[in-house]
Amino acid sequence: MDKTVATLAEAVADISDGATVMIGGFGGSGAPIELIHALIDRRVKGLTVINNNAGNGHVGIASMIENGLVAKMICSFPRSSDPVAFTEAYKSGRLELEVVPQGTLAERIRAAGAGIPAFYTATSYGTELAEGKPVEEFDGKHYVRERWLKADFALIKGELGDPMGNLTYRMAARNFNPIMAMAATKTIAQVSRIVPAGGIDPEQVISPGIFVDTVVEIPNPVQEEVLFREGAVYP
Amino acid sequence: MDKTVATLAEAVADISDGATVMIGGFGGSGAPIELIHALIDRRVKGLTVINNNAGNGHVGIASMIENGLVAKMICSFPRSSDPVAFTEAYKSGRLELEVVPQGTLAERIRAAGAGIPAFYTATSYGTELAEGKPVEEFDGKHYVRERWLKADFALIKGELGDPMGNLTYRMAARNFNPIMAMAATKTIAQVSRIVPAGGIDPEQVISPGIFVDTVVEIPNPVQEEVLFREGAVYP
Amino acid sequence: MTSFDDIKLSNAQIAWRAAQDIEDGAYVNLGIGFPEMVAQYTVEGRTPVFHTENGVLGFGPAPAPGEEDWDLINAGKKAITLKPGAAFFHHADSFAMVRGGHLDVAILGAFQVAENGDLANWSTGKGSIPAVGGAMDLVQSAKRVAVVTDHVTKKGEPKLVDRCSMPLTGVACVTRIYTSLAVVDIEGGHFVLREKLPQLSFDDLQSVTGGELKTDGRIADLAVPTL
Amino acid sequence: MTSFDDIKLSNAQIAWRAAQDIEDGAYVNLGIGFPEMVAQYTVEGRTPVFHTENGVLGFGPAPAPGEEDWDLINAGKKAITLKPGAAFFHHADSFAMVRGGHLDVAILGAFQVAENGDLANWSTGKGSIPAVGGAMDLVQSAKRVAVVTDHVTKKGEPKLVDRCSMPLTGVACVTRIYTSLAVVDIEGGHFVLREKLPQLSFDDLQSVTGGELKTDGRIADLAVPTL
Repeated sequence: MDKTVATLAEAVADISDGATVMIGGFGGSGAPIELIHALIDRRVKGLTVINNNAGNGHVGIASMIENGLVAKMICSFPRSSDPVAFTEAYKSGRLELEVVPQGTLAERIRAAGAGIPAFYTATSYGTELAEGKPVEEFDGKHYVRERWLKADFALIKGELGDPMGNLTYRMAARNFNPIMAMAATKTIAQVSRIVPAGGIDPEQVISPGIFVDTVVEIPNPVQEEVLFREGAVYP
Repeated sequence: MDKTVATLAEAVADISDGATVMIGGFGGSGAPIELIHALIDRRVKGLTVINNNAGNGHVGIASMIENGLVAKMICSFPRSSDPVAFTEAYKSGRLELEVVPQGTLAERIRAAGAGIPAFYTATSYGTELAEGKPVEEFDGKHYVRERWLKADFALIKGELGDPMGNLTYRMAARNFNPIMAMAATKTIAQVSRIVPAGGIDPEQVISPGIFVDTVVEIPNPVQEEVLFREGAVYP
Repeated sequence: MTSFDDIKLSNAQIAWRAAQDIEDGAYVNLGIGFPEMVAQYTVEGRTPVFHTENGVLGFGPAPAPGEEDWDLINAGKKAITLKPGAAFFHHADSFAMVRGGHLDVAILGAFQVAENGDLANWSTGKGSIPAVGGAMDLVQSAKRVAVVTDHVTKKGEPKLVDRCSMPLTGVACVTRIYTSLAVVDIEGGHFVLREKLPQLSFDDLQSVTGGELKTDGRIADLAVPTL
Repeated sequence: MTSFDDIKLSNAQIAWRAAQDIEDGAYVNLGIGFPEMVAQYTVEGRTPVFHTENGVLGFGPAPAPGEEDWDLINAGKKAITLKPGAAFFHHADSFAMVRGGHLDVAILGAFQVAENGDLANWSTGKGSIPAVGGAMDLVQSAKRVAVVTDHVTKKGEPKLVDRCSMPLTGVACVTRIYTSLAVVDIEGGHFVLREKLPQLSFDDLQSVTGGELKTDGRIADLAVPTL
């Protein structure tokens, strides 16, 4: 079994117009910036993008929005230190927004990966984000029913990867990456280093390979936060 | 912060008659046998015990049943190579049984830990284990609604532990232990070794300390399977 | 009614036949007992990845006697070994793999399989001690659910039936049955005979099958090596 | 209506007061911005454990400038450090901690808090870009939900109100409010004044509070150090 591919272009080659794409990361940490930029190079359109945020500055998801790839964002927090790309597209009506509480977003993604079409949560009960959703009482407390959230593709960032697709992550860059890996039809991971099968201690695998379809090695990946602070613009 | 205690007796001192107790392990692997035996020493009664199985031979959970501690078992698979303790108690009517599909059992426990009072699963749809449960159709497929499963106590077995309650596990002995840790009001862990805070790499913590209340060190714990093969009887 | 005991395949041979359909790189869960034998007949050059409910992906065969580590077992509580690239995970993650539809194949045993794909394999009904394990999870969610079984019970009664009389494990879930006499698919609510032992006539096979066997015209010989 | 700008506590002083109520060993989530300051005033001898939504338990203060690692940040995207015994986990596990009721205390900012405990802190209403983050998760599930806030808005309007006019973050969730003028509990659907700046009369405080302030007879002085 060998899930590795040699180039970023190969890694994202299947993603086409109108796809739903989960993108790992929380702000810049864990954002698969090289995969995102490779996707921008393909100039696909009409994507639904699922991420905690909605981009910062003019790189990564912000650049996807500026370059017209994104029709809809599903996120918890579209604000950032420089949200101009999102804000302009949203205010002009070019970009649809679905705001989801962060924990509900995480749980909807995990539910998709775990075969749970719907679950109940106390989060958002009594708020406008629960409008139109079924409410049920359990043990005297009210809960809102939420649906799973699936994607055609997940672009994620790991630290180590092996040919079986097993992954580790680096510190808080883990965040949404492992659960998005579970929830997409095809999961594409960039990793800092590919090791042989057995090169990751089975105790330390965070994403077992069953959740990962493609692995591409990007040694010394750039950090979105650093690009942003340099004022970088992509492409 | 120091969640360690010196003795098994201290570790289980709060567990009293009628408590609901989750016990980690799958068969013998990951079974906190020293904690179980310490609980037997307390001679509490009327427990509801949640475990994948229902004991083997005359040690561990089988011994709890033989010694009259258990009023109800919630498990997926009460068969074992020597299920005599369970079988006799069940057939005599002294022991109530709730059989839950293994994945539903795991998910109900995880749901309790994650604040999800109910969720839908395809598992058991159309079977007698779904009788009386609400059924709903999502995207053309039928699902059964299941409730969370909480406990007063969880007895679990880890490999390394620290004073903050962070835990690692050993190979497939992980199984139900981390999710039971999340689902109980008080989680009591036996570990092979207590290390200082910081002695477990933050990347390798499997159960973060927030889920663990008490840690007791049992160097060289006995393996239930070995006890069973020796024909051991407790007490 | 005969059970064709003299010509029927051994369990090893049934397992061998089932193994031929497991693709390279497939993620596979094998039920406790007889289905576990399928792993022994993995086709040369293919590397399926075996999953066990208790939290291991990528395990290998049993260790040599005396080498067992009882923290490293499969769902049948038998000692196993690890292959390179294995991973451990907890039970909720393990069943996320199962229930999230990530397994390519689950192969289970059966008491009865009905022509609509219903499976009964967990409880013989009232009086017995019920024990379901992970079967109900596997049958509802694996991409392909297959059964390995004797074609008839020890008493010679059909195990392929028009409707299960025993408590169900799952509804309309099985798509292929590897028996001691035949390979039968379930399509559109019918048994479709794909392969049969060449010594048997179609009528012979129908006589020990509880539902109607259909064909789409091509019935191959069920040919397996001596094992 | 006066805002008592000349005597009111600074944000640091409000944070200090909130920190006094955090018990040793408590698991605590502090909202982005002002609430984060509470960590700076941790009471000597107590070691609360701080949780951040993005998957870290047991983090410490910001590193020295230039020492940032941008894979190690908090929910506000600020660089942090680790304390011994820290742990990383993914987002679903992180919110299992939140939503499963494992956090002892969540401290958030507020636009408005109502006397029934309703909180509005995520959206100013139509026209603004909505951004909720983890606030709705935290307020419904932490064992204790507290607010740190100025007692009134910049325009001098009450932030403690009889009923929130802005979109809710959660219903009946807040139990204590640390303001620039007072400490107010929410009990039985009412504001109960616990502490106030000694320079203020009860009527002064009521005049800048949008709901009725009740007392149970004992009102302590809100005493904080110069910071």
